[in-house]
Amino acid sequence: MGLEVVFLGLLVLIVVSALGAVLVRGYITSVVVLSVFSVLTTVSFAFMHAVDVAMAEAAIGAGLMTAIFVTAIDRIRGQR
Amino acid sequence: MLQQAMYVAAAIVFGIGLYGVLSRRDMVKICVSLSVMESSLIMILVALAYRPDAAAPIIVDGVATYVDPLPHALALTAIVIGAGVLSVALALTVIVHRAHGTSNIAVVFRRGR
Amino acid sequence: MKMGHAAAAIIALASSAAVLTLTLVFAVTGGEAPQLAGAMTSGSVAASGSVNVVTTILLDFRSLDTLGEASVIFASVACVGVLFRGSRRIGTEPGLGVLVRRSVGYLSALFLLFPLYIVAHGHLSPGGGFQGGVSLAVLLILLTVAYGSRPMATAVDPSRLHMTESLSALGFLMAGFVGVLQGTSFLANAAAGFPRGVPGSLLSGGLIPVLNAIIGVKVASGLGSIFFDFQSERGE
Amino acid sequence: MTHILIMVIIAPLAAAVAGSIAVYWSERLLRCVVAASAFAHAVFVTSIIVYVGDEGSMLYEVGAWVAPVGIMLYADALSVVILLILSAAHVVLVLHTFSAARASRGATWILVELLVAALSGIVVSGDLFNMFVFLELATVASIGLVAHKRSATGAGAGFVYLLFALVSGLLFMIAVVLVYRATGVLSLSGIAAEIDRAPEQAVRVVAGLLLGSLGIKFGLVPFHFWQAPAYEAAGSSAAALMSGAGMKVYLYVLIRLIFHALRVPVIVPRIGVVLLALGATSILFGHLLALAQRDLKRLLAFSSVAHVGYIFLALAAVSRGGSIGAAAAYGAILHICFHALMKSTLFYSGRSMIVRARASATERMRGVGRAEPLGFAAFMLAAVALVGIPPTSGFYSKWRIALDSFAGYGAFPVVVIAAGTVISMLYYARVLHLGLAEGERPPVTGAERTPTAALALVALLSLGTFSMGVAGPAIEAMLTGAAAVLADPEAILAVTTGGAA
Repeated sequence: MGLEVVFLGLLVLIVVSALGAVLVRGYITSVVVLSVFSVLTTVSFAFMHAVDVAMAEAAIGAGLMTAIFVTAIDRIRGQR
Repeated sequence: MLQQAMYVAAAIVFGIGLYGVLSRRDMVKICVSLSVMESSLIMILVALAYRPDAAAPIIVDGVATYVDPLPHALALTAIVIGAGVLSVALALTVIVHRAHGTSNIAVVFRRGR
Repeated sequence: MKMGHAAAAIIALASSAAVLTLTLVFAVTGGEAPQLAGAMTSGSVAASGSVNVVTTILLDFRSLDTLGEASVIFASVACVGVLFRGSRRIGTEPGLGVLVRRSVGYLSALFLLFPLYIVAHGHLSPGGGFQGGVSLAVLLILLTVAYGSRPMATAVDPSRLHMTESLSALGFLMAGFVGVLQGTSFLANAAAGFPRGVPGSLLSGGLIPVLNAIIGVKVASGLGSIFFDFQSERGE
Repeated sequence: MTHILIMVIIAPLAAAVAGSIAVYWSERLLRCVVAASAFAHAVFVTSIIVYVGDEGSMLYEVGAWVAPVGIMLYADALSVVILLILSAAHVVLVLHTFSAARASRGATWILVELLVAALSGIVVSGDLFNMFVFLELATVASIGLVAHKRSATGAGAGFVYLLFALVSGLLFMIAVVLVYRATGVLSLSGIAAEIDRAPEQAVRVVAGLLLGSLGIKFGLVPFHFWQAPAYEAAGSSAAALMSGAGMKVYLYVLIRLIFHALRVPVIVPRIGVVLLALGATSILFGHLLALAQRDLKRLLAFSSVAHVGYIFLALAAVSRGGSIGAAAAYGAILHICFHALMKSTLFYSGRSMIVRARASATERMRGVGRAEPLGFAAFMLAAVALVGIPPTSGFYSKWRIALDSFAGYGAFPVVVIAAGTVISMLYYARVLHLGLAEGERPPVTGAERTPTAALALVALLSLGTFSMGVAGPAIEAMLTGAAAVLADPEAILAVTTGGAA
């Protein structure tokens, strides 16, 4: 039972971080919240026994895409 | 129970992402929203595969029931495809910003006309 | 695509509700668990000798999907390359302090082991070519951040990265043709005579570890070169 | 076992990979690879046509796995027609670009080959999710082609296109999830066999999602924003490939999934009215929007939307089944083939006019008919065929569609077709008027003239739009076969286990 409560709390955090990523002002903040969202979904995938998916989401969502987002934002900033 | 909760969360996340795509004007923010929307689909796929009291789909002696591995494979494929498409979207954003001096999509629409 | 926030919120709410009802309703009325899942799970070891069912699906049962997915990455690399063509210049990002560089340098050996392990054990434990390849790309990014873009660009020539990706894509196609030459099918595994090995051991799974290795190299070089393209984009 | 079916995907894919290596040495080597790929693709498609002509259908097990577990490739008389269109478009694109002799940038060829591989994959794939993967590949390749000029509008158009394509992909993916949940399989034949057990509501929702997803790809009316800027930004040859062949492949997906895999017309007969409404709005709005355009390529883009509408009208009649459906299927196939030919001709001949006028705005076309008579004549011939003036192929297929939809749905679709024809006559008449008007001739330098070889190809194409009207019996047999498959709701069900290893 305890584990289920943890999982529900995790889902709530996922929703909140998704909302944050979309609504927050500022590029970098938004991307950081997005990567937090990604990490949280990774944990939820592991909960659901989707280990392969969790691994891919961790590497791509939290790692690679964050780096590409940040670089792209850096390029946009650099033009100003 | 866990499965239903995951569906609910996925649907809400989908709605949030769609709201972002529809209401944001900044192309970077639209990319973030698209990424959120894609994640919601992965969540649905993972929830779809879930069976209570089943193990992860790696064959071990003495375990009889496993979660459905096929949606996991589909989810993996979708994640990788999503990453590829999203990086193209970001590249376009950089180019548009260089051409127009802004990443506001409304400008792109107006100039395109 | 531009609309008022209220309208956007209403549409988003409606479609969110729609997705919810769809998934929940079909979860209830969709009937018993699909038999296909059972067939795939119980058939995995017999089919290829791989213990990880998801890997078996990706690289044996539905390997054409994986070829398509690898092609999408290839297309993205080509797209980003086309978009940033002519405006690439090696950056002047300075990198981080000596202490960070040293520690990242020492740690990178450790970080290198992790992707290699994931790729090599793709048929045994969670992970595989894609996950390992992406981790490898992330390692490259980490080194770039620590050492600055100029030393990295000399160490990892972007055009050589492109070439590596193309060659590994060719490797994937050639591995597929073994099945054709053996008289069965494109991308055939056990049917083309690849040994299944002892399930659970490192040397098992026939073609699967080979494909995992190829995909690992391909994804790492492909995504890595996308990152370097972004990194060195400097305008006209 | 023959490996032709998989080779149709592998050949252009390998060409893209080999091309990306060859480009390091020389542009010429890359061109050789592309030419070899176009030739090989044509040879493979021809041998599929011959095989299917003899045997009726063709199956291939990728990785030696049979359908529900593995992915099977499948081709029948209908797929063969689409493959022929695709291969022809590929060959024409290669020939035209080579003869037009403008230095083409290497990477663009790689994207073209990837697009051809993706479209071939969509056509021969017998698996729902595999189709999705190839659809995404086609999307990424198309975006590269739209944005490759890196003009200010190009990147913006590419982003808007990508936005719509991503939404389209998401809708398709949701449909895949629902189908898997409802039937437990992903292969098209398996879905066709299991779909009866699924709740009717599920079929309705999935059909709606697929119509939405593909409607975005066609640029049907509520989703028409992306298409005109995309075609405006893309090169004319890329636009010809995307509109001439790509659009037909997406129509094929619609037919395969809605009519054959999900068998929607049998389970939800009301789909006919939906298709009719979508078709009618597309015809009217597409033509009206085309009339409002002041740019040649945008005009052609919206005209494509209208012509998807005609095909939708025919499909609406097909969904009625019986003899009406069988007759309407022939009209649909005819229009798919003729439109592919006519639209490609318009884009290629339009290119020669654009090159001469140094702009694609219609206002700048003043006097272009005198400066570039051959290209202009070819454009006008194809336009006449597309409008549907009697001796042309366009008249023949439109007439068939009008008759069949009258049989199915009364006078309403006929009125819509007539109105659409009048509007389209108006906008082509304006181009004709401007082209023949007295205008100061723009100074011509060598680079701005389209080479004679390319013009000859365009002329050949436009003559084709006429001669197709009195088509030879060989192609007639092929089209009848395709129409028979299209009208048969159990087309895929019948071949479920055939050819299993």
